[in-house]
Amino acid sequence: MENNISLLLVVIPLIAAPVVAVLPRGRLPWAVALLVTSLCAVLAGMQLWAVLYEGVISYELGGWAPPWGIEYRIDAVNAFVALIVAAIAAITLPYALLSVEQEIPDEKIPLFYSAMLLCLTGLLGITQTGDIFNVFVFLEISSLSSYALISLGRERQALTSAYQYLIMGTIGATFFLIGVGLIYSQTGTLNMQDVATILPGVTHLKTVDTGFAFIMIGIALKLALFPLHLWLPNAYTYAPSVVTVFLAATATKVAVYVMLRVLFTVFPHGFALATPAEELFIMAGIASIIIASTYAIYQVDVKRLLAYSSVAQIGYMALGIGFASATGVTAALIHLFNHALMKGALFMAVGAIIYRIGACRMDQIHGLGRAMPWTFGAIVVGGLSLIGVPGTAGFISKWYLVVAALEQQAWISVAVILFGSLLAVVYMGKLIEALYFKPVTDSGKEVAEAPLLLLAPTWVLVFANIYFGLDTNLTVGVAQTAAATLGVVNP
Amino acid sequence: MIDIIINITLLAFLAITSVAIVRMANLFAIVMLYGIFSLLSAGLFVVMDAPDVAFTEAAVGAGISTVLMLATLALTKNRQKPYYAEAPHTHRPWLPLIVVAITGGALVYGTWDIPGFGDPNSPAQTHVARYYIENASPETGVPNIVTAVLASYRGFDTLGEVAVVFTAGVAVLLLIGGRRSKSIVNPKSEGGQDEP
Amino acid sequence: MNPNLILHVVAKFLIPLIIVFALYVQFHGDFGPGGGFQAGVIFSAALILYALVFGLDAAEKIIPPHLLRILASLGLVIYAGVGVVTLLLGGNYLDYNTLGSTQIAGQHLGILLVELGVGITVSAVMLIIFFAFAGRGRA
Amino acid sequence: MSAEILLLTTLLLPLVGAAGIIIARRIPDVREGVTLVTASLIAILVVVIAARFMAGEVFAFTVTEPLPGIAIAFEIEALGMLFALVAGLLWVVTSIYAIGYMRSHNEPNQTRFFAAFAISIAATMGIAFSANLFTLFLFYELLTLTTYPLVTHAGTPEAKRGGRVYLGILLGTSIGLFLLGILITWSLTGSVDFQAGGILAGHIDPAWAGLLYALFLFGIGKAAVMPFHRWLPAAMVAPTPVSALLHAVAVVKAGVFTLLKVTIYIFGGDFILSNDVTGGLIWIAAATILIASLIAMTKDNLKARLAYSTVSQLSYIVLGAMLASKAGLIGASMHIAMHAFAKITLFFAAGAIYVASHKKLVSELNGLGRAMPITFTAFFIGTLSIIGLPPFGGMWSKWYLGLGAAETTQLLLLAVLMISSLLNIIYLLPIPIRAFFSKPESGEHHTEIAEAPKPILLAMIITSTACVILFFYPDPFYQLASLAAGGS
Amino acid sequence: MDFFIGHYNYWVVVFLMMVGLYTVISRGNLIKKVIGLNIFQVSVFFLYISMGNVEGGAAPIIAEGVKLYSNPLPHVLILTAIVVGVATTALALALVVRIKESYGTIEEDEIHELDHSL
Repeated sequence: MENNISLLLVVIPLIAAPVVAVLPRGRLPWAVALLVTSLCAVLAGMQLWAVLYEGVISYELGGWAPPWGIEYRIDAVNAFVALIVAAIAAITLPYALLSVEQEIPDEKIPLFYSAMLLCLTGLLGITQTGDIFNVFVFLEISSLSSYALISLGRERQALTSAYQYLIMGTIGATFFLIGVGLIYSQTGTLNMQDVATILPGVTHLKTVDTGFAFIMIGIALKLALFPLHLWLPNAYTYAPSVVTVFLAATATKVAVYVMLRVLFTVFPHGFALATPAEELFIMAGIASIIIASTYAIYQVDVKRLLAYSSVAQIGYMALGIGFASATGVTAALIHLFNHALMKGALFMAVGAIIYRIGACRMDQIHGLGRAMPWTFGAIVVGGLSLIGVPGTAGFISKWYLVVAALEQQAWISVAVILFGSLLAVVYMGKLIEALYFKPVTDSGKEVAEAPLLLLAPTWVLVFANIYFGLDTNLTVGVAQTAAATLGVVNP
Repeated sequence: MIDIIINITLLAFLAITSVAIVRMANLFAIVMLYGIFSLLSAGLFVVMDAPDVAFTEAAVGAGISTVLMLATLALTKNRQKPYYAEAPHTHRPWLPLIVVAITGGALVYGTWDIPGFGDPNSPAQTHVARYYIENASPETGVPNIVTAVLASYRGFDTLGEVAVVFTAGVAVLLLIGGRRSKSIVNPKSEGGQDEP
Repeated sequence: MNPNLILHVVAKFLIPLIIVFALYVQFHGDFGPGGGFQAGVIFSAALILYALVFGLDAAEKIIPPHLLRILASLGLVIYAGVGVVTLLLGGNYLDYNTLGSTQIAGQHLGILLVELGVGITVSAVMLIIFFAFAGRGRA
Repeated sequence: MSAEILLLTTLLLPLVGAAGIIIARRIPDVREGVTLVTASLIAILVVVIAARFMAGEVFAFTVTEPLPGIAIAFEIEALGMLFALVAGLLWVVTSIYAIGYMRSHNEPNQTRFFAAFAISIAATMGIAFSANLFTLFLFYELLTLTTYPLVTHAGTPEAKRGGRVYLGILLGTSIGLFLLGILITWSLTGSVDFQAGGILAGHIDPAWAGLLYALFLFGIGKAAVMPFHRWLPAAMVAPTPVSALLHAVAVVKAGVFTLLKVTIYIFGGDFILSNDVTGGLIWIAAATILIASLIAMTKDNLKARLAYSTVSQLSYIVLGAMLASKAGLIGASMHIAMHAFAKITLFFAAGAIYVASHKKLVSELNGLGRAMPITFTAFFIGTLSIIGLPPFGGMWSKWYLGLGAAETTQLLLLAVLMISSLLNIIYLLPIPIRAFFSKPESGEHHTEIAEAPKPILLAMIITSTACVILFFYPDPFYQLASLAAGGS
Repeated sequence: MDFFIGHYNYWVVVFLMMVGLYTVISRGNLIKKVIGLNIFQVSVFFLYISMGNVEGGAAPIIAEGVKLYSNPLPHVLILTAIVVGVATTALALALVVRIKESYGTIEEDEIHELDHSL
């Protein structure tokens, strides 16, 4: 029975989504969604616990043994990611109530929450499954719902951004599909474990190399890995606040997970090392850290600024993956977790400002820090964490990244990581200066602090940023176990 | 041999249709051609012994998709003539050509040592597939193996598929459900610092 | 006389046939090509034809939008629900063997039910989408 | 009270004070009251701790260990004690001074000012008591961030510009170089704890040790070694009390203090001496001493001149640290204290002049001495102590520094010290002399100018007398210094 | 010759894919992009079905006296993929309609001139 945890984690939101869709207007849909997401968070926690103390969970859907049937296979890695996704969802929903009531016309609210749940279903489905085609199906669930959610932003650019994302996302998914097909043509199976056992015999084939390349590019598109990131800034900027918070903190993380899974579980170890993939990751990482951070400095819209910073942060994870060492992957996983915390907090805070003044451009928020001290505080702490100041979660992941780089004598990467932090200082400094040290605008005079329902979730994440900067047993511990599960070793 | 010839013919038609679609500017004609494209593909699927897929492609590609595209055309046509003309594209798109060339090259490279077309002993046929062919019917009592695999062995995929359909429904309702709302927030022009 | 008369007659004659065919495809999927998905599309085609001939409002009188929403959800719930039932019967998720006395019977029933769920959701969603597009034009 | 409690109270009390200040923001008197009480409590605490520390008690406390081998932990040793003592004692005086200054100026945002001030003191204490590089780095950054609003206090464009330079250089160097140094240290030794005799010996190839030391030397931007000194003059846009305590004492001394800690407890004096780690780098410090003094001479703005004098004086300490000989280290450590008392006096005086006469330029001071005798006497004393003449405390530190240079037979360095002392005379002594003896410009009379408000005078008197006392009774600082240097 | 017989249709399929992909990324008309996307996806379906094809095999429906069946698994996968495809298409077209309503055009360049969000 207790294996059912892993299953229910996906099925509960899946069943809840259609139910919510037909609920009457009002706050009932929100309540149901809140209930479901909290339940998922608890289940995800239990699942991680079970995995850590009882080992890998395997669940045969339809009772058919793999590879004939689809298998759910959960080890430390996906249990960890699933927990991140579910937890963020659970924290986002209390925040959602007011923000959504303000930004979404109320006849659409039930459908909105239904879409949120579908997105959650998709993301969790991706993390749980051990079948590579099943990944594609749930990837599409999450993608379609997120296109719809993004398009609900109140400015018309939301529509074009959603369209742009849809085109690039679908191309990515199709690339992934092609890759899977090519792999299937040489292995005859879709179960990840099964593929992993068969592949070593056929790695010499051109088909396998190509399949690998296509899968990687496909995921990189969803991951918004430089230079395939063009959709991300628009999408995050124009989406409704809640959607931005949720996607920024979860979607790309899941993509990173799929990448790790394919690199280290599906394909035999050393396969990637034989290809230029590692080098490409490091190059893309370096490029995105420097270029995206520089873009962030010149942004006028705060959400856009944070979006570019997200691209940069993805670069850090790419670096970690690129090192292909235990420390590197550990660092990537830690940053996965910490970045979800900091970006969640920051986007929530920005959402709070938008809730009050309806927009968030640099010239509109002068001096708001005084009017909204708690929101401002959240931005400051989140910013420090983003910069990687000691005592915040951000420091821990940066630390491990640099250590991983030092291990490999990758001095350029070391320099880039530290330089990236400096760029972060600049753009967060710009934001904080505008919020606090610029004279208050007349409109800013009568702005009130955001309501508690928005502040509480924000500060939960803010405290998480500090807590996980001081006590790293959970993050580092799990991440190291996960890296070990993936079988990466320090060269 | 005969089916190879049919096969080649269909592929040739498909290629021609697709090129025509790219080159034409009249969207109405393009949509019609796309319908034809889908029908041809359905035919190709039949030739390749995939009746279920053919059936679905005919119903969806030639049916639903085409209808939706026509509906969209009706909703988005320009006031002045020509109604459905695509705007002439000014710049010669080199970048797409390069991207496409590389991707295509990679795929040809990748299919170089793929098992020959119709090879009954390729890994694809021998591993999981063989199990299905031998045991699906006995285990499920369903003669149509595709249905058996679809609904039972990989039933969870299909559940996901239904979820995708449902998502599409939700999405469309969110986007264009109900009457058109005249109130469109006028654009803020802060998007100014985009990547060139 | 009404120029559309022929069209109307033909439609009145055709639509039932299409629906019957849809049902055939729905329940014959185990033996021949076809299944819930194709059936759903065909079924929706019937109503789309009706809407095209007799007008959107008439069609919406037959199947009001909110009903479509419920149906769309219902299909998905049926499918997922079958899985839950199998769970409660002590099997794995979607393990149809638990549904019947024998494995064959169980599989049969299970496949029938999920195909039904697929059919309902697909037809409902297709209609939702069509009505949404058509309705947009009308506004 | 048990050792831990004492230690933590010293660290947390200023924060409590800051909270109190914010709560009492509506009633200025209460607010300033809170400031004073907290400050004096801190002063008492550090003295008590110092006494018990000298008596051999051990103060150590570990908060948490986020990363293996890297804890947030505190432990008091001689050098930190010395630094804490200086900062703690001078905060009281400065608060007295600040109240007088801010009020007679009726500056805006005084609450923010006093609160940030208190937090910076907490950060300073954290730096002084930290038991490893990580904790130290944490508070080092905290200090940078909390002093930023103080620097930009005026809110004018130039204040913001100054603030950017300040933040840019300090964060840039610390994240870019200092942190890197810490990381390398950790990856070499697996630890960043301060240990007598250093932890690097045996873990690093001496050839590279110099490079690592350079990372620290430049990474610790607060030590204002050229070319990373620009932030200090830039920070002079801050109100004078800030310049006085933070940019003559807390912040800058935090820099050189960190460098000393790294030298003594990470590298270890013997290791440096035996492998001549700092052989080349030491000339950078020497150059800074001279160049900064030369620039100081060209500055007509009083605070700017004092700032560059600080830059040069800091490099005395850096130089002493890099000599790494016993005498050198003692001299460096003592100079932290001696220079602090002298330089804060000078800043107090500068502030007093500004409050009383709104004059900023040296060239305007002619004849002002008669109008403000106390101020200029204090300034005079400070000057002499900086130059290092008896009977003032400044003499001792310079003496030991010279001894260190001689000890290591670096006669050229000895010469540098001599020359710079001469330069000190040239750029500082004229100021009081002008004030007392030269005639004011024609037509201008200082009749309307009187001494600055009482609190300001009081503060000046205290610090300047301290300069004298420290000549006859340098014991506490000397003992702490030699204890610290004892390691080598 | 065998090699050609064995591979020609993969190559044609690749060609079709590239035509589709090219349409998506080179054309500025939003509807045409969607059509290109569909062509791209349908061609990928061909790739799968070709893999599943077996020389002289029958449709995978158990019948008397049939020995050789073509591979059912790709069929199943592609059935799912087709559904996903149509779902995406519907969503994309809905977006196009809304874009037309708020921008008055469905040409990328003109939208870009209206605001720089695409």
